[in-house]
Amino acid sequence: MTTTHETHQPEPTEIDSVVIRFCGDSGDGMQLAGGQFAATSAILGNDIATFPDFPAEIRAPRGTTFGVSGFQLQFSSTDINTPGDMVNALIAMNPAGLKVNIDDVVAGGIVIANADEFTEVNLRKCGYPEGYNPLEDAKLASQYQIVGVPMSRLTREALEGADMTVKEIDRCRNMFALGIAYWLFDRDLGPTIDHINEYYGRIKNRPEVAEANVKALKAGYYFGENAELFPARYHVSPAKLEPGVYRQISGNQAVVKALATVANKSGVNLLYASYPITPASDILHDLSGLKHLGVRTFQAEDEIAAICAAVGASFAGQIGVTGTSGPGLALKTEALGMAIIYELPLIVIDVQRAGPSTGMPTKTEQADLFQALWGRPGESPCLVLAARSPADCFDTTLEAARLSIKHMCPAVVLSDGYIANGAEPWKIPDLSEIEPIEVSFAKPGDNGEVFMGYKRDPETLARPWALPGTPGLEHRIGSLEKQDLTGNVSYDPMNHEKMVKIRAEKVQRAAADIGPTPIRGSESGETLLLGWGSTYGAIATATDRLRGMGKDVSSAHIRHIAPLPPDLGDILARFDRVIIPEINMGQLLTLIRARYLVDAKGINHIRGRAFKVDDLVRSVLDIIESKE
Amino acid sequence: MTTTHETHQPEPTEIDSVVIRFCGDSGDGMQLAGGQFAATSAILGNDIATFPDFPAEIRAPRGTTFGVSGFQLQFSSTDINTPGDMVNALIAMNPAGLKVNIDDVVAGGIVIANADEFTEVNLRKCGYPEGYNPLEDAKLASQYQIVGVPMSRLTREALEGADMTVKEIDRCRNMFALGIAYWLFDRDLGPTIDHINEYYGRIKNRPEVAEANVKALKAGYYFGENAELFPARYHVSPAKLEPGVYRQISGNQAVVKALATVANKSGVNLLYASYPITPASDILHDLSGLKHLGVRTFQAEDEIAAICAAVGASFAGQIGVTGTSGPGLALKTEALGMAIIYELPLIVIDVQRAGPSTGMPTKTEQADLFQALWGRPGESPCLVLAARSPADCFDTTLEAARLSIKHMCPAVVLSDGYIANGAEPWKIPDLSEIEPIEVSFAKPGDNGEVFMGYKRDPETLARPWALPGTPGLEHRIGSLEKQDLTGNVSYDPMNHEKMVKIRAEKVQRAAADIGPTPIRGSESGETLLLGWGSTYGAIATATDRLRGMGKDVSSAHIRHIAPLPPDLGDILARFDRVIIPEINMGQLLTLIRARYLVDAKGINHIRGRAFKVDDLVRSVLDIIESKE
Amino acid sequence: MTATQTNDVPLPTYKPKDFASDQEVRWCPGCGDYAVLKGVQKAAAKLGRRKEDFVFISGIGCAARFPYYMNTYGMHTIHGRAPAVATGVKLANPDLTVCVVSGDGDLLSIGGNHTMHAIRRNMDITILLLNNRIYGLTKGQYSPTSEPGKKTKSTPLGSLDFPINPLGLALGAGCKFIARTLDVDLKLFDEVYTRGLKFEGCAFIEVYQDCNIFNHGTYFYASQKDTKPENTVMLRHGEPMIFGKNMDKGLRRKCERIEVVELGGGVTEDELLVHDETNPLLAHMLAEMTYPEFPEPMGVIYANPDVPSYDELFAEQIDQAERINEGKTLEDLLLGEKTWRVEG
Amino acid sequence: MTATQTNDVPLPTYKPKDFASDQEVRWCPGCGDYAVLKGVQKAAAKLGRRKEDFVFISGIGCAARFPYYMNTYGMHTIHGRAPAVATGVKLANPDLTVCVVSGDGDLLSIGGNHTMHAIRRNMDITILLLNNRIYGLTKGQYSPTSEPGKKTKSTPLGSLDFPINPLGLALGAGCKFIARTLDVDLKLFDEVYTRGLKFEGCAFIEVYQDCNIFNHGTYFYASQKDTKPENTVMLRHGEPMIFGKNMDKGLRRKCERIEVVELGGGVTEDELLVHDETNPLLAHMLAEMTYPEFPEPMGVIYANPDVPSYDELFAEQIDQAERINEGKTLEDLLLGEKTWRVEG
Ligand SMILES: Cc1ncc(C[n+]2csc(CCOP(=O)(O)OP(=O)(O)O)c2C)c(N)n1
Ligand SMILES: Cc1ncc(C[n+]2csc(CCOP(=O)(O)OP(=O)(O)O)c2C)c(N)n1
Ligand code: SF4
Ligand code: SF4
Ligand SMILES: [Mg+2]
Ligand SMILES: [Mg+2]
Repeated sequence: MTTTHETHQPEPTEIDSVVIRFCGDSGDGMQLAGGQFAATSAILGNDIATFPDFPAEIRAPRGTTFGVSGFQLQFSSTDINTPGDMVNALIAMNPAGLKVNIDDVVAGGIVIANADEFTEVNLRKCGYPEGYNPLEDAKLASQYQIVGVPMSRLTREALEGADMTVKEIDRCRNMFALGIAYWLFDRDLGPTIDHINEYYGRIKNRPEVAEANVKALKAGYYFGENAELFPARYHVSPAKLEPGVYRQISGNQAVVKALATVANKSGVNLLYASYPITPASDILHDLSGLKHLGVRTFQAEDEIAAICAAVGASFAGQIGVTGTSGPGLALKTEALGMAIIYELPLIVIDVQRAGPSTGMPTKTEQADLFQALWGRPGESPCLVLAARSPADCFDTTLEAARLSIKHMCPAVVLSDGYIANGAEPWKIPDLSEIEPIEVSFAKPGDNGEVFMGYKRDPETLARPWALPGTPGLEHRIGSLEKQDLTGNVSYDPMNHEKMVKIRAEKVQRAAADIGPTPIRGSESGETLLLGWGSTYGAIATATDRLRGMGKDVSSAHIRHIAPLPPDLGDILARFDRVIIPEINMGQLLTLIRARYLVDAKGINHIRGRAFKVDDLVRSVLDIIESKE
Repeated sequence: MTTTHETHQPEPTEIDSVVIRFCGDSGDGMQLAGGQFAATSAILGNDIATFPDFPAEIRAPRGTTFGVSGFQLQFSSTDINTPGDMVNALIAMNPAGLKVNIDDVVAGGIVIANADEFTEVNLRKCGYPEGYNPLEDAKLASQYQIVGVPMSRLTREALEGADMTVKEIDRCRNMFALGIAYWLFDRDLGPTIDHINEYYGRIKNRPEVAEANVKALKAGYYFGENAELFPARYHVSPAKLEPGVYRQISGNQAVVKALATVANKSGVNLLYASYPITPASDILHDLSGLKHLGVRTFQAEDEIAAICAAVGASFAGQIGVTGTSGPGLALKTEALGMAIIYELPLIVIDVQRAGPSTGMPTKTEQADLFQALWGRPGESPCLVLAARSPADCFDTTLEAARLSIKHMCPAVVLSDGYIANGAEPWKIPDLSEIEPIEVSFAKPGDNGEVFMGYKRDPETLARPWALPGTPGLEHRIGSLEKQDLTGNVSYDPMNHEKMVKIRAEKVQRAAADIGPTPIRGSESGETLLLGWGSTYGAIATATDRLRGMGKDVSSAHIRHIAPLPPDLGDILARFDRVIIPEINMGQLLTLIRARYLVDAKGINHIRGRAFKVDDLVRSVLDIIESKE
Repeated sequence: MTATQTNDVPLPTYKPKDFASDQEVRWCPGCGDYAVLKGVQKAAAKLGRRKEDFVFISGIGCAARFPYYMNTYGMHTIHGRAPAVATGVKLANPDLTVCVVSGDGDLLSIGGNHTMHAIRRNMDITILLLNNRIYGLTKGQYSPTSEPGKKTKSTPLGSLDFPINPLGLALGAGCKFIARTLDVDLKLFDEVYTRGLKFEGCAFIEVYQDCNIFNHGTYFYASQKDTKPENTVMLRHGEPMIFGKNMDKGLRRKCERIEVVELGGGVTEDELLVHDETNPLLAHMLAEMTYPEFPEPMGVIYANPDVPSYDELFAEQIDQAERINEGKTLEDLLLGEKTWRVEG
Repeated sequence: MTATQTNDVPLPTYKPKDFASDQEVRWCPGCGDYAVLKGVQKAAAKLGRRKEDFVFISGIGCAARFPYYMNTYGMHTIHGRAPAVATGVKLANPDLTVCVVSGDGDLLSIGGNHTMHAIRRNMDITILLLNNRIYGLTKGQYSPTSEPGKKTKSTPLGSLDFPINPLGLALGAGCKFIARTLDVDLKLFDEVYTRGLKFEGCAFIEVYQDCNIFNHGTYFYASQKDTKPENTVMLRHGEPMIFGKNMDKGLRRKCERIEVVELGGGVTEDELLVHDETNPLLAHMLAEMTYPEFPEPMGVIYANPDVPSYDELFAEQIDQAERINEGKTLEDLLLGEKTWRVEG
């Protein structure tokens, strides 16, 4: 339902889109507040994109800058692809939050701070010099609309008499802050009240907590209404999204839904074997609740055991899936090679994070592409696909599974911390419109006839999937080179070369299923921005903005990296200049230059976060103008 | 001493070079016979190149084709670089050996077979059709000079009365065969007799066995002299090698000598931590006997533990080294990333073998280059060097250690099964001419001053190597991203980008130490063959042959792959066409195309063995002619 | 949604050779693995299961070539990972009889962790450890079970590691079925292996295996006609622990330790320890008994069938989940808690 | 050729805070790791070793942040590999005091094999296992020591694995020093940890550690004023095993099992088991005692200092090699057995 808003407030100013960021201590409930704002905005029909950003520590010491947790959201009446570069409204629950985030606020932007927390002690703790309080800084006041609100006190007052400890009462401050934001941006309180009642009231069975949170939320809202601290209110109308039923979805959630869909559409159970690792763990968590949908999960002793169990499951007739992040992918290398020579279906989800080594686990990066493509000893090609956005994780995972099963070839799906945790509206697909995934297990053998485990389908080059328990198909697979057709061990030189080439060709055959690569902008011209993975939002937005500036810039974004789309060479040839923005030192760039010999240039920011559209636009202009 | 040969035989025909291959069952002592022939030829002053080729099984069932063990050797009066394509003389101890190897013999070539083994049973066992005996095949007789010699019987007769079991007596057949070969190619028996006496007589304390072997050797020699079965004898004169003291050396031995030299020249002990794996295990074996030379060895529980122990040793002030082959390198991936972010010296020896996965462990391949360069999650650059020949393993390993210590950056050294086991003459270096490896550990710190663990040398970008036990330098390293200068944990976006770039730049800085790339042929022209690693021999020989045919073909061979030699771009630009032959699907090819945008073409044979020069020449001609 | 085929044809009467594949066996002449292969084929043939319901899974090593020689389903995996792969196979299809066969280097060195975790989870698989106390395939380096001081290619002055006691380690990991046998003792092998296959949980069986090439004779103290009775003790549940060529020696508890006593001359059978397969503490004592101080225990050392296997619990939990979520469909999952409709 | 610096300056008198680095401690408020950090700093300060001679080495996890907070040398490595890195450090410089500190997931799940092999080799390192029975850093999945049936994010219906008993596992791996303590029991920690650091061999110390966020209270049965005396038994070498708030309960052997008895009413102290740190079988019995059936043993469970450490043997072997090869130089190695000269 598109909900319409009803309060008796003066009409808010209509604007196109807003970027709001909630920040505070890890314990301040910022992810919850931000998530509610996002959910409400989505329900109100806006397009949204979110960016949760939290510290590596579970509970970093209160009040420190490294302990700041943030949640950013862009909501819009038009189609958007990123959570935005600069913040229009910042809600800062403490001085550390303000300090870390203030530079991202646009000139003239709104800053609402919990004034009660700006004590001498807290200001020092986050490194402000003695005697300084940013809420009293005239220079800042001239740059931003800074509003200090005594949220702690007001929340306590609002909840006076509640049957809760002071600590519990203080935890409702985030709802008070959210209430103010709801008033300011003219949001409906309904969905959040429903959520609070459902979660605290029903699931946690703490009706008093539910009541307090609702009270705090309303108190914040009414405070906005009455306090006259804010010069204006704003309204962002619903976006013109494609008709349909929508929900919010994060990348990790989309992977989960896709895997359940794979089990459903193939009619074959799926085993997800994994070892926890940030930012992939949530996939394991969510899948572990889906045993009723043909999904089994297994938390292994490490990543090696996880992929090995997945391979075992594939051999025994389930769809083996494993998921991890960079350091775990490194450990899966050897076993992935085994799956490649076994020629079994296998899906490896890699939610990339910033490296090298343990690196910055909670930050994003696109630097596992080489590892996915080439990070194995020997010639060991497999399918590699990358998702471009939270919702796209659904389609990409589904596609990877389809190809992996069709070609009996492992597939790596690349996601990353940015889209794994970020959310956007997702038009829920009609299940009946998703094509079944065809699985045909080999039929019981004729008595006496030797089963040919490596005889191939001439079109897909897939070998038969023959399950233990099937009479007559008894066979052995192994990690030694196999003889063509029989699959027996073979050291024959020409057989080896043949098998190496077949395994490579099998990956290439998957290109037949790749549709034409859509181009944003014009089909040919001066500059093409080529991207993959989570840079999609920034590249698309930058493309539009550059075109708006009259630049002849188009962009293409690929999902398939091994094999590459068959039309890619042609597309590249139609542009004078190719630029490849990546959150790495130029990995797709290397592949594209090698494959097509185009003098593509990279734009490479390796900062543990998504491209800022502004930065990207500027970098593209730099390249264009230096050549013009 | 250049030995001169003295027998009272009719003068043998002088020829330039000969390829001889010994083959038989794994238990037939072919490696020993071949090795002796090689050693003797080397001592006689020939240039030599050897190629041992044995089955994966420890003792494969006797008489089967997959149990055939072979040892090939080229010896020559001119400079040679490969063990040769086609065989001039084949010594076959059984039908299986003949069957597997006969096709490699040149038309008109000599085939000497142990006729006693060509029994009905044995012929069937290796798959010859019933009633067929190749020694009686007229067609074969017209193609080759086939000579059946009842070696078993003659050996038994020669050793009649010896105080040995029949089994032991039969084991001397290889010496009988070797004796025939020595007669045929006019070799001195002396070195082999010395060896037999030393090994069986002194070390094993079995003088009766020594005596029997010498007897069998001489019996074979006299048989050749008397039997008049052979139309002619041949002599290969000494090659004109650079003056100096020489020995034979295999690639694995050269790595061992280099590592001991590193300990010596750096004055720092070295820890080689490894887990056995074919074809790298011999490095561990040989190093384990060098504790008196500052080398320590540790056989770890697996490859992960091995590299981790090496990293620990480097932190504590020894030179950490680990060695393995492809499957093991896969397992070391994650910890190599750790060493990269730690910025400690570390040497990783990878003796490549045919993959993917377990693949063909005893066969060679060059397909771990991608893994070495790019096989890690995150941006994790390290030094990558490759040896071109057995003896070159010495220089390459030494150079890798030097660069690794100088730049505080891990280095991967790529060898492969072909050069690891193959041998060639090595001019023993004068130790006093090898420059010291400078190591300067950080000096004890001033009291109170915080030690800056990531402050760099401005030229090499190396950070200080500060050893536990040093007062005032207490510091913590970790796998999380580090702050510039201090090395503390940092999640700062711009710091991360900076560190990623510094780590990449550090590898590039090593290019300053790379001398000009030598070119075989002309400095510019039509076609350049570019190679790396063990293809050197085949490429060099092919280049000479192509030039001999009047083709404008030159070649260059690089040792440094990360960083690439600074002059490589210029060199490539000076040729119309670049061809990159590799024993893989085109890994250096990908790098070169991406880096220099030259439309290089690959010649890619993935057959578990070195290029045959003939095949390579033909492939080059195909490319040249298709374009002419 | 399970994928296994069922079959109405009655169970064939197998001969051991029905379980031999068409691949030539490639171990060295005289290798102890041959006897084990024979023993496995024999036991499998009379287990009462169909050929196609077996999966043999190995790592890398000489022993690990095993699956190639069984005419069943088989996986020759990578070094050390067989228990992990077996776990996936068994989880995906619990109807299969899954047996891991591999060497001491494979299962205890590189693969020690997977072995330990498969054991502690009590996966219903049988692990056959072919322990030749050496790395065979890589040509003779010492292994984690090699005797201290062993001189090998990688330890020219003798190895320094203290060897692992595989049974002790398995017990430490919480194993519920532990046995030991000898490659050449076909009768004992058959008995122990058949029980292991039938055990519903993780059965760990150590096989003393002779490597004819690189470690010939390591077990002569326990495998030869004259040494076996003196240096091993055959355990039988409920029977006293007697051994010796003349069955004249026994084992007795002395405080918290075990001692060897001579029977007769005042010592009677009644004083001896009586084997109780179900006593974990006794199992620890037995596992710690090593040559030359003690005769080494042979047979089933510990068997506790009262603990459910992981796969059993796994299946139960799936049932439970299906009950709890009765009627919840994939559509429900896709929709989730909160949706909104955008009108056209 | 060794690289360590010696120092003639007399050993300073340290305070615990001299061992605190300048890095802000980032565990959650109330985390049990704080107490352990305090305990370690205190024990290190009075060990009689220089600050610069300590190396603390960890894997990945909350516990594994430990080295950052020690003003000594330290390595925060990768997940599960601390014992392997520590092995390299100790081999390269045996003069260092090397201590591994990490979590249960790190040392027993992904790192189980390295832990086991470091133990069996008897490397002279001290392993502090901060066992909170949960994966803290990754936000609360069950770990190999979690109670069966534990509901966590990855096991919504309860975990199915049978937990590892870390002490039993260490014993199974042949550990020569095993102890258990509690994060909040500073006195016991100090005693046990100091002994561990001084032990010449691999000392394995399990610390019951409370994760305030994801597993708060798991050890309340053993850590609280009222529960501790009832549910733990403090072991002292040579003393009978007595416990209970009123010291009125004891442990007695009954055949090959242990039983809990009430003192008085016919049962006297003399019948009780007396702790003997050197008895491995007793150690097994003790390690197997778990709540609620038994009081859990605390303190030093097993200590056998008579076995040389690996690094000691390693050093000896180097000496031996130097003796045997006296006078053999690098030149000799390069030349080898057979050379020939090519004249100019
Ligand atoms: C990752 C990896 N590391 C090392 C090897 C080399 N390798 C193969 S088998 C083996 C050990 C064999 O010993 P064991 O498991 O005892 O089996 P056995 O040959 O004695 O039967 C080793 C080290 C390998 N194949 N893969
Ligand atoms: C290779 C790899 N796999 C997984 C992870 C993610 N990870 C980090 S710590 C951890 C487990 C932490 O548990 P524990 O060792 O018990 O330490 P605690 O946080 O409880 O102190 C995991 C799974 C990682 N960093 N690296
Ligand atoms: S090397 Fe040893 S274990 Fe391997 S096949 Fe030969 S005898 Fe058997
Ligand atoms: S999550 Fe648990 S173990 Fe980790 S720091 Fe917080 S309280 Fe400690
Ligand atoms: Mg073995
Ligand atoms: Mg933990």
